Amino acid sequence: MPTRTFIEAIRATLADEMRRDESIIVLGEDVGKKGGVFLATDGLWAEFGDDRVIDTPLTESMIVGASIGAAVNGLRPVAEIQFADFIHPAFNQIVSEAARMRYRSNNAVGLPMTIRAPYGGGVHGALYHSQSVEAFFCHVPGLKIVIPSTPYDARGLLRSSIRDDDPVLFFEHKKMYRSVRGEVPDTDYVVPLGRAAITRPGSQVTAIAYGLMAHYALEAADRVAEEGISVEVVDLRTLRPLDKETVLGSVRKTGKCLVVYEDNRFGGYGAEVAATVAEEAFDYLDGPVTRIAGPDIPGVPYNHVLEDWFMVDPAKIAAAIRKLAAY
Amino acid sequence: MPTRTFIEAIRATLADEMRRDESIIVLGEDVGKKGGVFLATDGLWAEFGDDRVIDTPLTESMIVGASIGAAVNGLRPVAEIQFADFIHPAFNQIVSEAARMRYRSNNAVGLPMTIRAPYGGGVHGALYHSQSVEAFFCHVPGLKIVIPSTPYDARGLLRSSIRDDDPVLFFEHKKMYRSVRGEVPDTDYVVPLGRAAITRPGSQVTAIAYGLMAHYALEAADRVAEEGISVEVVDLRTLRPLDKETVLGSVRKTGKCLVVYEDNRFGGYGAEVAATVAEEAFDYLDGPVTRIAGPDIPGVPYNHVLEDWFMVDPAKIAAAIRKLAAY
Amino acid sequence: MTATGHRAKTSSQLGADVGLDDDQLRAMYRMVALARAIDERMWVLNRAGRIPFVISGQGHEGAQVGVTWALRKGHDWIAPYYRSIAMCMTFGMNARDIMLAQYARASDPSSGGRQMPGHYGDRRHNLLSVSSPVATQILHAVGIALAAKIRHTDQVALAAMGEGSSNQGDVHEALNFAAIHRLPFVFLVENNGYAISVPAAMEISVPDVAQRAAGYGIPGVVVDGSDVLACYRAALTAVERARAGEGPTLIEAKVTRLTGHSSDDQQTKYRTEEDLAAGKRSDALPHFRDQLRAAGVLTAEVEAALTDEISALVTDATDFAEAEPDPLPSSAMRWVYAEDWPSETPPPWGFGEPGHDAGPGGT
Amino acid sequence: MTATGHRAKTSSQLGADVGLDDDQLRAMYRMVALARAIDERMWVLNRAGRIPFVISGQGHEGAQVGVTWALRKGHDWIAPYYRSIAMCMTFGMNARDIMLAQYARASDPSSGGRQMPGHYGDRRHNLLSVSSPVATQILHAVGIALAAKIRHTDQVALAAMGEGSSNQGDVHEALNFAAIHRLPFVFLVENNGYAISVPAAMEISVPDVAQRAAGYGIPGVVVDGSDVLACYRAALTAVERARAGEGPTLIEAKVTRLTGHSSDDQQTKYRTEEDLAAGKRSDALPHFRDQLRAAGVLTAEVEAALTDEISALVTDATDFAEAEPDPLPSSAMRWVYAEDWPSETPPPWGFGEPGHDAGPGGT
Ligand SMILES: Cc1ncc(C[n+]2csc(CCOP(=O)(O)OP(=O)(O)O)c2C)c(N)n1
Ligand SMILES: Cc1ncc(C[n+]2csc(CCOP(=O)(O)OP(=O)(O)O)c2C)c(N)n1
Ligand SMILES: [Mg+2]
Ligand SMILES: [Mg+2]
Repeated sequence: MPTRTFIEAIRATLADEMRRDESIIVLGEDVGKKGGVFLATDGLWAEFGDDRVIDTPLTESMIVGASIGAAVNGLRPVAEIQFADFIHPAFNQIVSEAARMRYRSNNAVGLPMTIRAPYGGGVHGALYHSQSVEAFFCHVPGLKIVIPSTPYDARGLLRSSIRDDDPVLFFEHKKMYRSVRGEVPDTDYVVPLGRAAITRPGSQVTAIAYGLMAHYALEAADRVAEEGISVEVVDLRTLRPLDKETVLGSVRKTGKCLVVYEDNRFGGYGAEVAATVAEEAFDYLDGPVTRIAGPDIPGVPYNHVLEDWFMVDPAKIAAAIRKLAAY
Repeated sequence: MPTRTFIEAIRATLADEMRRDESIIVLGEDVGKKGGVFLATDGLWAEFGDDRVIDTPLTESMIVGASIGAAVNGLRPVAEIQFADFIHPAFNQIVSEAARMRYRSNNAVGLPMTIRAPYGGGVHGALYHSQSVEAFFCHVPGLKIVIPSTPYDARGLLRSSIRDDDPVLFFEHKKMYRSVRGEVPDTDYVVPLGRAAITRPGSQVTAIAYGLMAHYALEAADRVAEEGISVEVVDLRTLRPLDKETVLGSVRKTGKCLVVYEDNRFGGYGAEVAATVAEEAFDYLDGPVTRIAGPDIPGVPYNHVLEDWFMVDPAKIAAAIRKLAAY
Repeated sequence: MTATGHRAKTSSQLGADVGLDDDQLRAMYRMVALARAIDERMWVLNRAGRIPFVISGQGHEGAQVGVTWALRKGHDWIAPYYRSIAMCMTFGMNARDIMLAQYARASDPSSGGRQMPGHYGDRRHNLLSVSSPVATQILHAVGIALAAKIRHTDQVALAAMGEGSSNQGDVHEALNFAAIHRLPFVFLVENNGYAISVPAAMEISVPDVAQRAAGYGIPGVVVDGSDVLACYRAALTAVERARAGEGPTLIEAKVTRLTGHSSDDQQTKYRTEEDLAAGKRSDALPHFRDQLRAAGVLTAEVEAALTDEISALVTDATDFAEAEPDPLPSSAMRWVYAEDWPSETPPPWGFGEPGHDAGPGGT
Repeated sequence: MTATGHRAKTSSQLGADVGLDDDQLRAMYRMVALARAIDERMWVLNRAGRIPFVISGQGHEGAQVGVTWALRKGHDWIAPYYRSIAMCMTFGMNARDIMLAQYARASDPSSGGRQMPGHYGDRRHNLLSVSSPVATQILHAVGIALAAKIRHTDQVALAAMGEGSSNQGDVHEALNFAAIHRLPFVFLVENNGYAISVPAAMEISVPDVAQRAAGYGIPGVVVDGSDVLACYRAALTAVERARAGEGPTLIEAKVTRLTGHSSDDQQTKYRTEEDLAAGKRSDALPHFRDQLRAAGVLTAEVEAALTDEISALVTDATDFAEAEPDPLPSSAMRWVYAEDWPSETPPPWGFGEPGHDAGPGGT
């Protein structure tokens, strides 16, 4: 089976899907000739031309708003927001419009559209090129939120997202683009939305994570395994709809739950996971549902000393696991 | 002591503060001659004139962005967003700009500004005139979020917000404007930011709420009191910074915690409160930290049958309390 | 109601000048008058406590009917706004559809009773669902036009809004993009001089919104909204341009708001008597009627028949909507997504009697 | 460096034409050359692996120095953008300040090492902190101008950005508001023909951004960004208008981007050889030098001294910034708010050695 980097899996899947379904268009800033600032769309413009790969003006609200309209009128847009940090100008279009069109029209109009955006820190991106923005959107009924962590899942989930009949936000951790590599079959497989994966079975502590943190959680599990702590790692993959069954099943088994996320801790997505587990698995808990997350400051600082301090990493996760295991 | 409605308390406080400090300006849509669509600013334009009470164009990003600039250059703007639902076009200015100015400038520039907005359902406002938006902003370090529930607190907290040197979002439940009345001294008292209030002492269950739900929680507590269930009600008042001390103190005493909020349940603000309690009061819990919140649909529906179904109310809270008490 | 290419059956000079036969002129008039009659009934129902909220198109109907007449029903697309009653009716919604929205009944085609009145939309007629945050719809219409261009469907998309809303950032982004790609798009601004209470001079920096068109390299035209046929002509030119691949046009119709902003607004607080009187004088309905009378297109007979028909339609629509059932709570969690997700669970109070008190220990 | 009202000491005809003496012309030239030299050093440091990221003002310096020269230092306000090195230096930041930002040191006056290089700002000089989301700063400058008007401070506020950014919705909202209230505001668009890789024809629907001004009822002027004194003159007119209460002006300076968008960009992928060569030909630095030489304002002697001075300044700034300490982790939680809040607690890993592994059972 061929191995691919995370970004190669995304690029290849975009191309495959565009070949399969000519109603798919790609639009965003610099997605054409340049192929995107991370090259996720490299080659698409050459293959599919101006009509299907559109270099838009520097206007995010327009990118999302026009995608909504295009989805209404027979296309299946895959929009790129250059950095997740720059999705905020489109917040109104996403939250007020995309998320509510089906509901407010009583199912008359659905919006098959995908918004891709690179997110995350650890890349010297500072306050505005490092953000995790999933918490804002996971709160909004009507949106589906996907954050894959492996090239295999990236391909299978991107396919599902593009083929889905509702708006999907698909966030890609930019630090993983070239640093993560894995096996990716050339087949037409999909990974269904709404299903978490147990990426490492274990018995004493459940670690729930997604994106880059799903890797770090595995690394942390490795470290503490040597010390005799058995960790089950759940990679959520889809954040909304949340796969409660897998999450609760794991915690009911281990009795301990650590929720890991890179975003600011307060009110982050992990708060919902923790609250759900604390409420619905209460009788099984042998220790507090614990969160390990980014500090509550307004963005990842640029200076490497501060950035290292900010980022949740395997060592920090391992420390939290040890503490919880010893509870 | 004079009694006032909720909105009278706000109006009087705006006027008092503007008299006290001439650097305060009020700006927003229809805040001038009309006095605001709810009349929260009625009379201000007549008293303070065009320069200090500005009817802006219908552009929320501008309202917030210009307030940021005005705050940089010596004013203390109090902006009104006509409905919290329409704050989303200003999301980028609030989240990327207002929240981060002090941090990113390493304390060179702070932003003394307040953004007021009516929020909440139960008023036949439907999807776009009923929203609770606090979850989005409570997640953002650098912002302070205030939601008062009594005329007394509205006055004292609005004073503190206006006088604060950081951006404060001040949300007012529109159903309370005229339906809630209370004693409001004419004195220059303040209610400090960051402090919750125990509005009803109790011993068996802690109910944590804010805004309209703080009233409904009290009503529910009354109902179940007759059945012998003693509920302690915590009115958060400031959502960020959260008064963890009061919250945890109460739950450690009662051993049971119900978090009540009107917003959609999934990823709402109450998730953070629940997660915090579940983690930091774990050893004291005699039952699961439970949430009672709005259903996960993209907005409060207009039809009264659906709206009634949507809204958390005293009966629904009481039912949740009973269940938790019996745990 | 196709705008072009038909032969006039009997045509007055008035109709001939714009390429419409007299039946069409009468049909246009009927639409203006019908929209007005329904609108007036809404206010009556509101005052009678039957419906809690009204937002109105009175004073805008002439421009809406004139402009919409230039589009192809069932083919082109419209992204309307809350004053677009006449536009939506011209494009296919009927009196019952409008009244069902006022009553928010389960069978309301706009939203099944989920949205406030005024938030029309009808997929069957290519009318996009209206939301409340103003101006967002311009980008949807531009996206529809983009798809039309890419898919070679020969469709035109139109978005309508007020002059106050046209100051929103989305409008800038939309016109820029539509102009770059010469999209088949028409932007209608219904300028009634107020954004709720804020007069135009305080909300927009130029006298005519149409002046902004030049900044995007597209035509901008001002048209008298009390002149229905002038509106039709301006729209026809814009639609033909759009269909020919020559790109978007901005049409600004100067209209008047005859009512308060909504049933929650008291406009005498911020508008003078004179201003209100001037507004009345530029109402398209009597203008159009006089014009058609003078041209012999409307006779006393025709008018009487129309009045009867309209009054019957409005009453039928009201009675029908009154009698229709409300949506069931159990429907409220449908259509968050195309499919239901097990993890998006109903609240603990289920779908029983709303506001129930489950009694001690129950949920 | 006050723009008006001074007496020229020795004035060439060139300077006299714009009301500047030769010392000032030399000072302007020095600024253009100094900004360029620092900018070039940044790239050297980047290639040498000393600093991970560079975003550059090369090709924009002439317009920035010319325009900024018309403002009152320490009194007026500027909301700059990431290419505004020359502007920030003209307004008061020095070579060390710029280099500290590249190295993100604790003493970096822009952000204490928190922001990426290019995100300048300096409260001491009325330079507002730059953020990354483009165009937001226009509203901040407009708000500053609003406060200036209300407080009668006689200040002018200027915002700068690229032509691509000028398509953002915030720009529309800002110009509309500033024009309505005739605020003392100047909007500088530095049009270099690209938004990263997207050429102007694909990102803006008109050839000149200045065309958009008319849509707001304000003057829009196009100025050749390689002509420093023309930029100065255009800005002087705009600033005088603004200070006189006549409202905002849009100035579009046609400039050239001599480098890739940033150190992460390879511009040869989307720009032709010819295009790049044409860009070089419209670089203000050699134009201005030739102009000043021809006018006798720059002599070989003066130039040599300048070259030495600049080279020393750049080296000093680099050495200084290299040697400065990084911020401490314990500083990272400061200034989220004006005061520290007990509930905004540090993470469990505290402020110790970053990336530490606390060992079994520890935190
Ligand atoms: C984004 C947003 N902000 C505020 C409102 C509240 N609001 C509804 S209509 C309106 C005025 C609209 O004026 P205009 O665009 O001129 O249209 P008109 O009602 O005059 O036809 C306002 C402020 C809104 N619906 N959306
Ligand atoms: C809101 C937002 N979207 C996207 C970006 C990424 N980005 C940074 S600069 C840039 C291009 C800016 O072009 P222009 O405004 O012409 O300025 P120039 O760099 O050419 O001077 C883009 C797309 C951003 N910083 N902010
Ligand atoms: Mg209007
Ligand atoms: Mg540019």
